Amino acid sequence: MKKLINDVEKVVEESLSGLVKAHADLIKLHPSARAVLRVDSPKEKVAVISGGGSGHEPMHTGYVGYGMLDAACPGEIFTSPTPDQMYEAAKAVNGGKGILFIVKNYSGDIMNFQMAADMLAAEGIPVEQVVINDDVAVENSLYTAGRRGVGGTVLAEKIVGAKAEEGGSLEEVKSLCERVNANVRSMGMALTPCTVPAAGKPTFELGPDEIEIGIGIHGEPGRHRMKLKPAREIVEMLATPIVDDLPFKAGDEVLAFVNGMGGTPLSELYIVYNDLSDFLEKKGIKIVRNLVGNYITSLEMQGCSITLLRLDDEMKRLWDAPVCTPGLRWGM
Amino acid sequence: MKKLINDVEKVVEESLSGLVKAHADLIKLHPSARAVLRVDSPKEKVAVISGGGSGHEPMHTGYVGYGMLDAACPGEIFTSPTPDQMYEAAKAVNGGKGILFIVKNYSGDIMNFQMAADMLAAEGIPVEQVVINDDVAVENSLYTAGRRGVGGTVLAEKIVGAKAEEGGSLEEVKSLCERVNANVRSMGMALTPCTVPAAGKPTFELGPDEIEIGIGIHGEPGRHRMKLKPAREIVEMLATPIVDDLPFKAGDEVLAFVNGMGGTPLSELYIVYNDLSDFLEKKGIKIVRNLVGNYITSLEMQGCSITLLRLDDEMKRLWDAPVCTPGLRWGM
Amino acid sequence: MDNEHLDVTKAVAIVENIKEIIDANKEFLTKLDSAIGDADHGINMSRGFTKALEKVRNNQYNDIGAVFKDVAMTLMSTVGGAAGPLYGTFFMRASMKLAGQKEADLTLLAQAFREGLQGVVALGKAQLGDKTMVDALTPAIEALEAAAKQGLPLKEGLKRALDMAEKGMKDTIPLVARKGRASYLGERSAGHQDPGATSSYLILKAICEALGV
Amino acid sequence: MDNEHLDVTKAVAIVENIKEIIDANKEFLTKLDSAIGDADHGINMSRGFTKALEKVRNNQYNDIGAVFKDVAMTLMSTVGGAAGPLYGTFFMRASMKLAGQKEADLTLLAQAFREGLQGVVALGKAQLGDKTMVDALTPAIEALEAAAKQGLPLKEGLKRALDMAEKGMKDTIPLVARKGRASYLGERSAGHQDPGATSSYLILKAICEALGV
Ligand SMILES: Nc1ncnc2c1ncn2[C@@H]1O[C@H](COP(=O)(O)OP(=O)(O)O)[C@@H](O)[C@H]1O
Ligand SMILES: Nc1ncnc2c1ncn2[C@@H]1O[C@H](COP(=O)(O)OP(=O)(O)O)[C@@H](O)[C@H]1O
Ligand SMILES: [Mg+2]
Ligand SMILES: [Mg+2]
Ligand SMILES: [Mg+2]
Ligand SMILES: [Mg+2]
Repeated sequence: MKKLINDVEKVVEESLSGLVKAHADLIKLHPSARAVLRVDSPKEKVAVISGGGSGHEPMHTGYVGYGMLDAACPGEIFTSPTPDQMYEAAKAVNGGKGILFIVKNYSGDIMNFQMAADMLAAEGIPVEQVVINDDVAVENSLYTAGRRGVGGTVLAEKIVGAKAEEGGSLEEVKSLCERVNANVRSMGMALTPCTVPAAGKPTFELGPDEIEIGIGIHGEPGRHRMKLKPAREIVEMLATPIVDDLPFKAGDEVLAFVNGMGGTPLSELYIVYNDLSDFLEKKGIKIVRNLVGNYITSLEMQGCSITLLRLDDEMKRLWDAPVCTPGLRWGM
Repeated sequence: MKKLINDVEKVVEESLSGLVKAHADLIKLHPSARAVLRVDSPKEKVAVISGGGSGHEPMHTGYVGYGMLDAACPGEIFTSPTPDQMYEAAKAVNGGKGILFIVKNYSGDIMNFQMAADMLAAEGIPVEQVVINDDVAVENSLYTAGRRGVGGTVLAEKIVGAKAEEGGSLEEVKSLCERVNANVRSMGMALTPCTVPAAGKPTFELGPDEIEIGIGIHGEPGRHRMKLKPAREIVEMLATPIVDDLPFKAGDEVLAFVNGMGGTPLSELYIVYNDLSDFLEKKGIKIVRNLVGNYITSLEMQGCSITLLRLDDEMKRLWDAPVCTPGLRWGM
Repeated sequence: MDNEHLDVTKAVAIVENIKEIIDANKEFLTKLDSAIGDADHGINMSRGFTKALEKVRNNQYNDIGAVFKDVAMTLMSTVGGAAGPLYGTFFMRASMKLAGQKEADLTLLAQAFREGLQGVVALGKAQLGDKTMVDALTPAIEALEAAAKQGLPLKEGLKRALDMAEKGMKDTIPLVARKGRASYLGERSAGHQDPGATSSYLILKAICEALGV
Repeated sequence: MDNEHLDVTKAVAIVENIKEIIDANKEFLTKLDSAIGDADHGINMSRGFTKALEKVRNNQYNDIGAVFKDVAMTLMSTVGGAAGPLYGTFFMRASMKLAGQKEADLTLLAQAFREGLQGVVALGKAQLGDKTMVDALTPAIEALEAAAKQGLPLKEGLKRALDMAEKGMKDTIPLVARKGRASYLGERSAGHQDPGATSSYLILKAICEALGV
């Protein structure tokens, strides 16, 4: 295992330390709990909080700041954070208008956030949760823990964060988040596995010419393992189930999000975007916004995911609204 | 070789196509030459143009836009662009105040830009060139093609681009660029090699526990090959020659730039930043600006580089000035 | 010190032994989790019990419940993942039943563990056969209860529980997972032993060993 | 068709043969460049001569200079890297000497190539022994000039030039590079044959073969 780290036990801690040093104008560490907080979290807004295992950077810690998250709670690598983190973070940024937890659908995340919500509710703090589950790779979701939360989470955090920033009520912010989740679908693939530092070995093995279609962001196996294909065919394999699922229809206006898994060069992501754009054009689906880059990653994994979000006017406006976080920034 | 591509011959072309589709509000392709142009290149400003081999994305094509480059000329992967590209790009964005070429110090880049400059000068278009050569890994630069241009290039393009945007003359813009170059030093290292698509094989080999210190951005070998070390020691090995070279002194205000080679997760870059920040603090060198991320890459190579730029007030102001490009954006 | 009761000293010894055994099986659990999960179960459990033991060692206890409550709180705030809240809840609910008790016989222990299991099921909503820790815990606790009803000695009850946990653990191998990360594998999860069921078995094994079973 | 002159047909045949030989050695050149450079020399040269041949095939020529001028322009705008402007300049300068000529004898050819080499040196500033293409080109052109002075036949002059290019190419092996990317290796560049010297040798070899040497 070759990594730029000092100590497998301290990867998350030291990385967070670097993050808040580099972005001290935007974020800070909670004094006791492992949570990243906005330095300027205003009172009189709904506090939007997310969290999950580490190893997906910039998500979530990189999305704390103006117009996005008020706090993020990072767990160990690929391991859900613990309830005390979310509880303390919520107490720190609670402005009185309530707390929204944006939770990715993983058993661990769900249970840990649920416990934190219970603890906060017990103190009379209004708290709501929205579970993001946009991964169409999960078939038979009735017989599983359900669809996983993947790329749609980044889009939800941006759009919902903007709504909270402009003063939306807890009810409004929550229902917008549910609307984003209802209109977003994703699927990913891996060219290579990744290695959790504490484990020291790749989470799975792929032959030198094999790829995994439908991978989760923790290297959970996907739908099929197959021989390497040209980008165009991979795009088709990812985008077809996405489009069919919602379904996205001719005339729909979408945000197309091509995400890298961490180790994929930007140049390849733009090739994927080029192919996706051709694919959607043929179907009459209109890309009116886009995001291309490494935004929800799996350590050094090579591969990509595609996320499509059907936009309405409010979502468009909120997507365009200013955002100022370490990982996503425009308009200010 | 596992890559998200369709055709090794078309990697650059398709990636550029995706890039301009995704950022059509900022950039466009030159109608005939392989060059990325600002959509809104204003008349009445010095046109700042850079270019070089592809495979270092977002550099340079991702830095075209308001406050940075007016045009970028990408060559094939790791291969200098050809003079006709720079010539055509310059003709397209020339606003009458002259052209500045920002050139990285590589034999091929120097010669190709020189030929383009000759062609433009022959037509009476005022053109200046500044060669960036910040890589302290190159020792004995008298007996070599000289120090390579690496991370300092990104900082130069941002700062010089801002100066041109605010109306600086060709002379001013050029001399600022020289000042940036005179105050910037870099050094990089690799954990893994990278594979040029057309070659199909890694550019060099590293054992499973070996790293290369002082690597160039095309995988040119560096100063030493050694066993993997903790991030802290790697930072020391990179930062010491950087600091000693200028030299940077106690009290200096610097921009610290921790750059990923393309395949390194952001979390590791923040660990490096954390260690760099400790290292500089001990020396009394003050980080007053920073940049952490994958900004000048070598395809999917894992590794990082460190760049320090000694800032003066003008550079600080210009660094903070608004920039709006696919790869670097703030203030607008 | 009698053989029919769990007391505070033994409770602390149990925590020590769980930590030992989990550590010794850290790689094994992680390997199981890498086959059908995300390769962190051993790491998570080892981190949690290391911290739990630190906590327990630094405290003085007057009742068994307090020992398990500290274990529960520590697991909850250090394990993370799915296992953190589940084992946290298990020990928390068990500790509530044992609160104030200086010692526990087989009957009380069976009741406490039953409470713990109910907490796990309420939180995780796994049913028997979903290929989770519930598949090891359920038969084990049923065996404890049956032994208590028959008036068997504590050690005999634990021994039977351990056998049933082992059987439950092994029986997860052919199952298709329906809860947790492994469920994403669908049919591909069959043929692998569930990591959580395995850690549950190991915890019971550690309890047995600590009590000289 | 006489044997003592290069004419337009032969010039086109030369371009065809360079393309063939460079293609056949694409991997070899790239491998040499991967040892001491950035592993693209074969790719760059093959791209350039493929385009140059396309261009030349699609044109009708009345003089040799025009053939080499098209080659030069195409190399300049398709090869990139260090080799692009260098070989572009070589052929451009040579073509200027051959402009308007329907045929060239050994003397004129030697003059044209000398001009080409001077262009390469003016642009790249490499000296003999810097481990570059200059190390293959210089002795080869000196041999051409000497043969012309002695009044030797064209083929004999080319044969001697090829031998010297080969020697120059091989002599780059022990050298420490002082120009181009390889120079970054310092002492580590010794022990490897220079890719550009090798492509220069191959180009000369292709010229010889096309002329039946
Ligand atoms: N809903 C659930 N109910 C009961 N046990 C579960 C549930 N989800 C997961 N588990 C157990 O947790 C184990 C995985 O734990 P761990 O690897 O620590 O968490 P994670 O899956 O979050 O990485 C599984 O092997 C399974 O036994
Ligand atoms: N300054 C120079 N003068 C002459 N030849 C040079 C010079 N720099 C490089 N070369 C030649 O160019 C060759 C490398 O060409 P190529 O690999 O195509 O370009 P790059 O180094 O830009 O990748 C070297 O082997 C050397 O022979
Ligand atoms: Mg986990
Ligand atoms: Mg090159
Ligand atoms: Mg796990
Ligand atoms: Mg080369």
